[in-house]
This record gives sequence, structure tokens and C-alpha cells, in this order.
Amino acid sequence: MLEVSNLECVRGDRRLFAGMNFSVQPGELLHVHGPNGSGKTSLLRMLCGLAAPAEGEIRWNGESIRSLREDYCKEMTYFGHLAGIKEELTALENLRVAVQLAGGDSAEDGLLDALDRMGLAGREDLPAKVLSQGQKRRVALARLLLCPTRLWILDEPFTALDVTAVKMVQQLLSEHLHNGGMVVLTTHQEVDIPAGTVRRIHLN
Amino acid sequence: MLEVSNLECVRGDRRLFAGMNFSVQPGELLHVHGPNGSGKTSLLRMLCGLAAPAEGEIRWNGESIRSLREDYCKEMTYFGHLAGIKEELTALENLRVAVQLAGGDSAEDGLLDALDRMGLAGREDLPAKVLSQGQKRRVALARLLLCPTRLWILDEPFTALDVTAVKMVQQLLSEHLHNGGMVVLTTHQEVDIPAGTVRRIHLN
Amino acid sequence: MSNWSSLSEFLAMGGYAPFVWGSYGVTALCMVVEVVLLLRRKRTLLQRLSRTNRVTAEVSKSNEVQT
Amino acid sequence: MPKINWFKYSSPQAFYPLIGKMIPWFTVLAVAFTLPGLYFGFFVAPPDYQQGESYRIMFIHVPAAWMSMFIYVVMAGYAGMGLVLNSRLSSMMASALAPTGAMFTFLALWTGALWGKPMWGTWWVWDARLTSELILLFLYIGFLSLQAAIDEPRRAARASAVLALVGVVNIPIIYFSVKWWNTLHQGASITVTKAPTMAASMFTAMILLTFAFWMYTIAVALMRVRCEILERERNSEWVAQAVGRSR
Amino acid sequence: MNRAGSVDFSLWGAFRCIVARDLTLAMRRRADVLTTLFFFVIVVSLFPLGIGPEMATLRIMAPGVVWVAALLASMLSLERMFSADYRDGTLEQMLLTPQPLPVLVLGKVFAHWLVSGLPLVLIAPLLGVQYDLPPEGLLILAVSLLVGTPVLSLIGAIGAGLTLGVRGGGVLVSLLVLPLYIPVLIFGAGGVDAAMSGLGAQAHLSLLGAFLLGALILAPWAAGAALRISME
Amino acid sequence: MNRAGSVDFSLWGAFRCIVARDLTLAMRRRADVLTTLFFFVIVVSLFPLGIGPEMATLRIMAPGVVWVAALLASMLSLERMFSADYRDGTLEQMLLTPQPLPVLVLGKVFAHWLVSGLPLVLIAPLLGVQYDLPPEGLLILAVSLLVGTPVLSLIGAIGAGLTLGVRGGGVLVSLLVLPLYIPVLIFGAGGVDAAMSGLGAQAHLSLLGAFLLGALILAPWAAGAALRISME
Ligand code: HEM
Ligand SMILES: Nc1ncnc2c1ncn2[C@@H]1O[C@H](COP(=O)(O)OP(=O)(O)OP(=O)(O)O)[C@@H](O)[C@H]1O
Ligand SMILES: Nc1ncnc2c1ncn2[C@@H]1O[C@H](COP(=O)(O)OP(=O)(O)OP(=O)(O)O)[C@@H](O)[C@H]1O
Ligand SMILES: [Mg+2]
Ligand SMILES: [Mg+2]
Repeated sequence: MLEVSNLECVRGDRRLFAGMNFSVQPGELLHVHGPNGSGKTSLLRMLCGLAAPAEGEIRWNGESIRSLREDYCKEMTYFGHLAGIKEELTALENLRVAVQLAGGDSAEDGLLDALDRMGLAGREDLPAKVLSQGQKRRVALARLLLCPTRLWILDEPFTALDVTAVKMVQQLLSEHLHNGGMVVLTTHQEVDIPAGTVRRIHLN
Repeated sequence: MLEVSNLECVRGDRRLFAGMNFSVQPGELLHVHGPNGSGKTSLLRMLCGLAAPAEGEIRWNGESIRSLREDYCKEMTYFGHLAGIKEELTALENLRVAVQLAGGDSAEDGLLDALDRMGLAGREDLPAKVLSQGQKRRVALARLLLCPTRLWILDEPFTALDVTAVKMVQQLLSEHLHNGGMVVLTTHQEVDIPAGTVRRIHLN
Repeated sequence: MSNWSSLSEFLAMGGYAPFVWGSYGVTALCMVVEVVLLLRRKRTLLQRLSRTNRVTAEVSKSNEVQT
Repeated sequence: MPKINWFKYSSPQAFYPLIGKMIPWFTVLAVAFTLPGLYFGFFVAPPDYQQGESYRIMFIHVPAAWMSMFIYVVMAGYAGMGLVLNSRLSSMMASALAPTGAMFTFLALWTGALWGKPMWGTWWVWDARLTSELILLFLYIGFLSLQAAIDEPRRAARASAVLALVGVVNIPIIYFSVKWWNTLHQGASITVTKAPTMAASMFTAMILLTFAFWMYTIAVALMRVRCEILERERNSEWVAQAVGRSR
Repeated sequence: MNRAGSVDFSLWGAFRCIVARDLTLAMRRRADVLTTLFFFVIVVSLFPLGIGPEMATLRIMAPGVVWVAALLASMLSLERMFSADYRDGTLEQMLLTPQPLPVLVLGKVFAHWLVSGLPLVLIAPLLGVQYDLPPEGLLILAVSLLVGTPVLSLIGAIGAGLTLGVRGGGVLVSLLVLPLYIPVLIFGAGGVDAAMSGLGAQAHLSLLGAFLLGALILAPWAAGAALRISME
Repeated sequence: MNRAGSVDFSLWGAFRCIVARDLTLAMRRRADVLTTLFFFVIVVSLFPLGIGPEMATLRIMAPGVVWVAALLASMLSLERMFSADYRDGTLEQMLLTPQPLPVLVLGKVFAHWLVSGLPLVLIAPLLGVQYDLPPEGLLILAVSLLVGTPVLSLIGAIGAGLTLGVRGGGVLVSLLVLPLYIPVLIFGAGGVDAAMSGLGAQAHLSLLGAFLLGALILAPWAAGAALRISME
């Protein structure tokens, strides 16, 4: 369970938000929304431990994520504005490295299967640099299918995806919630998740 | 008037499309859509003269854009996946340089006004690197308010924009069409333009 | 009008064998390697092309543009 | 206004079969020059009274050095044509010549070094001619690396064409600079000297092997051009047919 | 404030706009400017450490070492000339403006030289003193760098344009341009040598001047062509 | 195929995975590997052009020049160690994997050395020949580079980590790491000098070995910390 208490974020001269409290329980999706520049990305980077909060604490199952560090990473997957795809590696190799380092199961069949589900069948052996904007994001998202982590932190996962792919990802999120996973998400599009509890935080 | 005849696009081993014909008349919006990787970006880059077609020709008012080159650039504005914003310059400076080079009117008042309309009032003097994803795109889009070009070529202009900003841009497109402008656009979201003719091309 | 009375004398090159044969040998080697590499390149290329040809033919058929 | 379409005159499609027919001829010619060249070089030409047998390196050293320079100029010419006339075949010829040119440059350096050890007692001196040959090798390597670093063949051809043209403007400048640099300082204690009085048989051997190298270069370049054509035109109908036929 | 309307925006205006932009950028990341300079100073100072402290040897080497260091410093800063613009899309926009490309390129090269070449010229005499160069040597060193470094920037622009977006561009560019830099090196260092041995550096400097003229005329076109090719 | 389950994926596995990944990347852009090498060769060849062709002078300079060139080549390739990963977001992901960061860093450094250090060691004797070094000099040159270049990569990793995302990082990194490289340079070049003057290079080489050991133990931690700071 992810708990946030009294969180404050300061960027440059500006205090983006302060005194933020919330928690995410298994089976819950937290949709952080707000206009451009309201601090969504900043919040998510704190939640996954990349940035340090100005004030307040973030706890995972009761312990501060700063002290857990690698143990927290074992249970969390972050997907940011940057897709984390190496242009020279093929789609398959990209996925394999990501899964291996995350400690997931990197059997060849599973990888191919995941790419297939993301609509990349036949592109597995193309270097990522020749893939289109949306295809690259799909490769990155395929990781979600293979990492057995409980908390997903996704920063605008729908960017550059076409309608089919957006549906696919929403379906995936439902499944994850259904299995007791947790999701923190930002997006400017509408989220339509059939299963699980959806909660919202509005930043301004 | 933009005319395309018998256009063919080859990327790597793959022929993305061939034998494409269409024209864009004043007051018309052409919405290119299609799934990820169908060749929308490739098409737009050819239309603005950055990439050369494998076959076929693109004409502006009856002359090939290859031979017109700078004269064509005078009448065309391109907005790509990359926003074209220098991180170290402030929002205002970014806009000023872009407008000056495009040959538009770079009076200070006009620039401030445009940034204001894009919802960046009070951020004019922040270096672009501290702006959020969406705010950067807004700075880039402000250019459209100041460049007196007739043809706009926009590759996913709504990416990372919040709801208010999307509405704003759609309003802007309507006005442009109303004044006899032309627009070529890709986006995975729905386009809702009150004025002008909207035509669609579907790539697959 | 031969310069050499025996094969071994020919091979010895008046004591300069490593230099002379080193030059001629490397030259010949480079040329042979270049030709072999080229032949191999052509062979693999033809194989790959005839394989991908079928695939692209199908793709371009389904890639008709609809306006 | 009808524009001349240069593609038509140098279309790869038209040349592909022609090239196929030319390759065997040049191969035969290369062999036909090599054999008598080697015969003259080893069996007719007498030993040098100063250098003994080591001078026989000259019969490949000098042709290799000549070729390395000729090829660069020819390559730049083709590259320029490819860029200005936008003719695909020319830029393919340019990229087909480069590896062979680099090889001859390397060979000139290699054979020169092997000759230098017995003659001058050292593998290398910073003499003008030697240094400019080394720089030529760097230019070739730059050309090849640039081409290797760009995946899109069209872009690779055009980018390296610009480089080749810039290089060809620079080659005379580099050559004279190096020459002047070297002579302004106290000259290196030994310089590349002409062979004393060259016997006719020596000259014949050298000329024959030069022709052999030429023919070899043409044959190899044509072979490479055939591969390039196939690679760059792999989407066209005629390649599909040609490939079908050759299988 | 520049209140140029859309009509009378001249070539000179475009040139000035680019130079002003690039200088502003350089001022925003002042560290950049200083680091080129420090790189130069450090490389020159490394040699005595690698070679040993005898002044006689060092004096012979001085012009060569300073010039090679200038070459390397100028080459390293090349990467910055276009690649940031390429990555954030401003270069794409620049190619699509109605201004002639060679003028824009010339503007960028000039700004680049002001930021990375000029400081070297100014600091070089100081380094020459470290190597115990006589006054006439110091003067010619500075003058030869003043005439030579713009040539380096101009030639470098072509290489930088060609390697844009190419992986490993940073090192590749050195491979492309270093051989082309050689004449500048030879006449630059040679001029200082000549001056020190009392032969007069006139000839060397005039040749450097001729290179500069040639490069000024040809390089902007070539670099412009290179940029267009890289954007395809 | 590596069929490691989520449980038994060991430190060694993580190390191997990173090394394999980086070597694959290097093979994909083979030009990169070669360009570091050619850069080294070209820089070494530039010096005679700046200084003059006398063999006696050149022989004295040789160890210093080769070592400085190795320093520069290794430093230039540093930029590649993390910055591509930083830009495309893979570094961010790497920091968020459950593997200990120093192990991942060590993997990256090792791959980097294989690609950019080892080739220098192999080609250095050839360049020594151009400078007319005697055989014992050539041997010690190669050995000292073999022990010294990994130290350069390790120290460099710290600098590369610290300058990530800083504009003009490429030059800034040189400013940070060159001073740290100096001891390696002194003992590396000094060893060759000593061997050539018949004093024996034992002492120099052992010191280089000690540096290597120290760097192996400390640098991965420091570089890991630098990366975390850069990502904030
Ligand atoms: C690495 C060492 C060497 C290199 C790079 C080299 C390079 C060259 C080059 C570029 C040429 C053609 C020059 C021209 O036609 O203007 C040439 C020609 C020649 N070289 Fe070398 N050379 C080397 C060593 C030697 C040595 C050791 C000798 C003999 C002692 C030698 C004898 C000759 C001769 C006789 C010619 C033909 C002369 C002429 O046509 O003017 N070279 N070499
Ligand atoms: N160093 C800084 N100085 C001043 N303001 C800063 C600094 N860094 C960030 N900011 C401000 O903080 C906000 C950044 O927020 P963030 O990137 O988290 O936005 P976001 O909610 O993700 O927006 P978007 O929807 O556009 O992605 C912006 O308003 C930006 O102007
Ligand atoms: N060098 C190449 N080799 C093979 N395929 C390539 C190459 N370059 C591009 N492609 C293919 O061309 C397509 C690129 O299309 P493009 O980037 O125009 O897509 P798009 O329609 O803009 O997609 P998106 O909606 O994801 O932005 C992709 O399918 C990609 O795989
Ligand atoms: Mg954001
Ligand atoms: Mg696209």
C-alpha cells in the first residue's frame, strides 16, 4: 500500500503543492489530473523515488521508500515521459533487457507474446529507431505485461497511441486492478476503466 | 493550393503508401489519420519539403515545392513531433526568434499578447527548461498566432495539451480556415472544427 | 633470361624475402579477401531479397490509400 | 517546361544487366595484365645494383600509390555528379570505389614501410610523400565511416558525396602544405628518391601491373555497384524480377 | 527592439538574429564557453607532465603543442554547433524559414567562433610564456590563431552538419575534420617556428589568410547542403 | 537463451546483462568503436605535423604524446557512457531496477573499456613504430596502457555521471576528469621513459596496478551516487 503524507513540492521559486495526503490501496487506480504545469510529473517522480520531496513522506507498506530503495523498486514499475527505448536495439532486445533487469521472466516466448499483444507482430526484429512514435511507446508498454510488480506509476501512457492501443492499455489496467494491483496515472484524456476503484486528485 | 500527385513513400524495406493523390484548397482542413506507424509523420515531412518523396510530386500553386524552396517556406508553417523550443531561452525569446526568422512581425507587444492567449501569462520570462511538457508545446504553438502563412502543417499538435488548450487550438484552426487558410493535421484525438471543410485521409 | 638458378634462390629474394614476399603476399591477400567478401555479400543479398520480396508484395497490396 | 530527366540516362535498371556482362571481361583483363607483369617483374628485370632484390617491391608499391590517388579523384567526380545531377548510379559508383581506394592506400603504406626498412633502416619517416599518403588514408576512412554510420542509403550517399568533394578540394592543399612543411624544416635525412636509371624491363613490369590494378579496380567496383543497386532498388519491380530470375 | 516587418527583413537581419540568439544561449550556459578554454589550457599543460620538464625540448614543441591543442579544443566544441538545435527541433524549423540557409549557417559559425575560437586566441600568449617562447613567437602565435581558428570553425561546420543525428557523431566528426585541419595546423605552427628562427612568418600568415577567404566562400554552402541532407 | 526466473537473477546475471547489452549496442554502431581508435591514431599523427619531422625529437616525445592521446580518446568516448541512456530514459529505468547500482555501473564501465580502451592498447605499438620507439619501449607502452586505460574508464565514469544533463557536459567532463587522470599519465608515460633509458618500469607499473585496484573498489560507488544526483 502506498501512502503519502503532507507532501510538498517546490520547483524553482514556485511551490506547486503542499500538504498533500492520499493513499493507494490494492485494486485502486489514482488518476492525477490538472492543467499543464500543475505538477503531475513532479509528483510522479517523487512517488517512484527519482526526486526527493521538499517536505513530507512517502511510505510503502508503512516504510519510507527512501530507506527501502531496491526493495521498493522490486514492486514498482515507472513509465515516464521518456519511453526508455534504445534506438539501436530491436524491439525484442529492448524488451528483453528491460525485463531481465527488472527481474521478470525473460523467456523468449513470453517476450514475443507480449510484443504480439501490443500489436507489434512482425516488427520484433526491427531496430527501434525505425519505429514510429507510437510504436516505440508500445514497445515500452509491453514491459507492463511481463513485470510482476504491484504498483504501476504511469505518466501519460496514452501519448501518441492510436485508438486501438489506448483501448488495449485500458484493458490491461483493468486486469491489473482486478488482480489487486495499484496504479497511479496521469493523462489528459478520459480514462475508462471497467474494473477497480478509480480515485482522482486534482492539482491546480 | 497544395496538390499532391502520385506520391509514394518508402521507409527502409517498406513501402508505406503509393499512388497518393489529393489537394488542399483554401478554407480546407485535411485530417490525416491512421494507426501508429502508418506513415503520417513521413507524409507530413514530405509535404513541408524536409524529406524527398520516393516517387511523385508535391506542388504549391502549380509549382513543385522542390524548385520553390524558400518561396514555399514563406507561406508554410510546420509543427512537428519536436517542439523546436530552446530550453535555455525564455518563452518570450523563443517566440521572438521563431517569428523573426519566419519573417513575421516581432514587436514585443504582439509576442506578449500571443503568449498570453496561449495561457502563459506570467511565465514569459521563465527559461523553457523549467516549463512542463504541455507548457513547452504551448510556447511552440504561439507561433501560429503570429506567422502570416497560409498553409499550416501540424503533426499531433494536441499532444500533452490539457483540455482548455486543446479547445483553444481548435478555435485557432477554425479562424485560420475561415480566413482562407489551409491546414494539414494529424492527431489521434477527435477533431472538432466549427468552420471550414474537413476532409480526411486514412492511411493504413 | 631468368634471374634465378633455383626455386630456393627465388624464394630467398637475395635476403630480402620477408620484405618482398610480405609486400606481394599482403597485396594478394587483400585482393582475394575483398573479392571473397563481395561474392559473399552478393549471395546473402540475393537470398534476403527473394525472401522479403514476397512479403512486401503482400504488404503493398493491402496498402491502398483511401481518400 | 519539360525538364531533362537524368535518371533515364543513367538508370540503374538499364545498367544492371550491362554491368553483369562487363565484370567477366575486366576480370579476364586484370589477370591478363597481372601474369606478364609478374613475369617481367621477377624474371626479366635484373636486380638493382644498389638495392639488390628488394627493389622488386616497387612493381606493386608504385602502382598502388598511383591508384590510391587516382581512385580518390575519380570517386569525388562520381560523387559530385551524383549530387548535382541527382543520378543514383553515380553516387553508387562513388561508394563502390571507396573501399578499394582505401585498400590501395593501405597497400602503398604497407609496401612502402616494408621497402623502407631495408633501404632506410626504419619503417617510417615523416617525409612529405609518406605523410600525405597517410592523410589520404584518413580521408578514405572518414568517407567510409560516415557512410557506415548512416543507415539510410540515400542519405549516406549524399552525405559522403559532400565529404568527398570537400576532400578533393583539400587534397592539393594538403599535398603542398605537407611538402612545404617538410622542406622548410631541415629535410628528413632520407627521402623517397627515384630509382636511378630505370631499365626498360622494370618500367614495363610497373606499367603492366598498373594496368592490372586498374582492371581489378574496375571489376571489383562493378561487382560492388551491382550489390548497391540491388540494395537501394530493392523495392522496385525490376529487382523483384531480376532476383526471381537469378534464383 | 528590432521591429522588422515581414517585408524588409534582410539577409543582414537574419544573420544578426542568429548570432544574437546563439550568443544569448552561450551566455545562459557560460560554463560551456569556459570549458573549451580550460580544455585548451589543460591539454597544453599536460604535455610537460608526459614528456618531462626540459625547457629546450619544450620550446621546440611549443608551437606544435599549442596549435594541436587549439585544433582539438575547436573540434570538441563543434559538437555543440548544430546538435542541440537538431535534437530539440529548432534546426528543422530553421531549414523551413524563408531565409537563405548559407546566411544562417554563417551566423551560427560566427557565433561559434566568438565563443570558442576567440578566447583561445586571447589566452594563447599566456600559455606560450609557460613554454618560454620569445616575444616575437608569442605575437605570431596569437596572430596565426586569430586567422586560423575561424577556418577551423568553418571547416568544422561541414563535418558537424554531416554527422548530425548519426550515432557516435562526437567522435566521428573528429575523424572527418581533423585531416582537413592539417594545412591550417602546418602553416599555423610553421609560422611561429619561422618567426622564432628569424625567417619571418609573412608567407605562412598570407597563406592562412587565403585559406580563410576560401573557407568563407565555400564552407557555408557546403555546410548548408550537409544540413539539408541530414534532415531528410 | 537466458531463462532466469525472477528469483535467482544474481549480481553476476545483472552484470552480464548490462555488458551484453552495451556490447550489442556497440556492434550495432560499429563506426563508434572504430572512430575512437582512429581518433587516437590521427591525434598521434598530428604532432609531427605541428612539431617537425626530426626523429630524435619525436622519439623523446613519443611516450608522452601516445599517453596524452590515449587520455583524450578515452575522455572523448566518456560522453557516450551514460548520456545516450540518459536522453532516451533508459538510465532512469536502470536506477529503478531492483539491482544494486554499483554492479550496473561496473558493467557499463567494463563494456566501455572493452570498446574504447582495449583497441588503443592493441594499436599503440604500431604508433610507437612511427615514432621509432625501440622494442622494449613498445612493450612497456602496451602494458602500461593495458593497466592504465581501465583506470581512465573508471574515473571517467564518475565525471560522466556528474555532468549528465548539464549542457555542454562533453567539455565539462573533461574539466572534471583530466586533473584526476594526471597521475595515470605521469606513471604511464614515465614507465615507458624509464624502460627506454634502461631503468626498468617495474615501479611505475606496480603503482598503476595499485591505482587500478583502488579505482575498481571506489569508482562504481561514486559513479552510482553521481548518477542518482543527476537524475533528481
Ligand atoms: C610508408 C612508406 C612509403 C609511402 C607511404 C610511399 C608513398 C608513395 C607515393 C604516394 C608515391 C607516388 C608519388 C607520386 O607519383 O607522386 C610513391 C612513389 C614511389 N615510391 Fe614510395 N612510399 C613509401 C616508401 C618508399 C620507399 C622506402 C621507397 C624506396 C626506397 C619508395 C620508392 C618510390 C618510388 C621509386 C616511387 C615512384 C616515384 C615516382 O613516380 O616519382 N617509396 N610512394
Ligand atoms: N526550476 C524551476 N523553476 C521554476 N519553475 C519550475 C522549475 N521547475 C519546474 N517548474 C514549474 O513546475 C511545473 C512543472 O510541473 P510538471 O512538469 O510536473 O507539470 P505537469 O503537471 O506534468 O504538466 P504537463 O501536463 O504539461 O506535463 C511547471 O509549471 C514549471 O513551470
Ligand atoms: N528505415 C526504416 N526501415 C524500416 N521501416 C521503417 C524505417 N523508417 C520508418 N519505418 C517504418 O515506417 C513507419 C513510420 O511511419 P511514421 O513515423 O510516419 O508513422 P506515424 O503514422 O507518424 O505513426 P505515429 O502515429 O506512431 O506517429 C513505421 O511503421 C516504421 O516502422
Ligand atoms: Mg507532465
Ligand atoms: Mg508520427
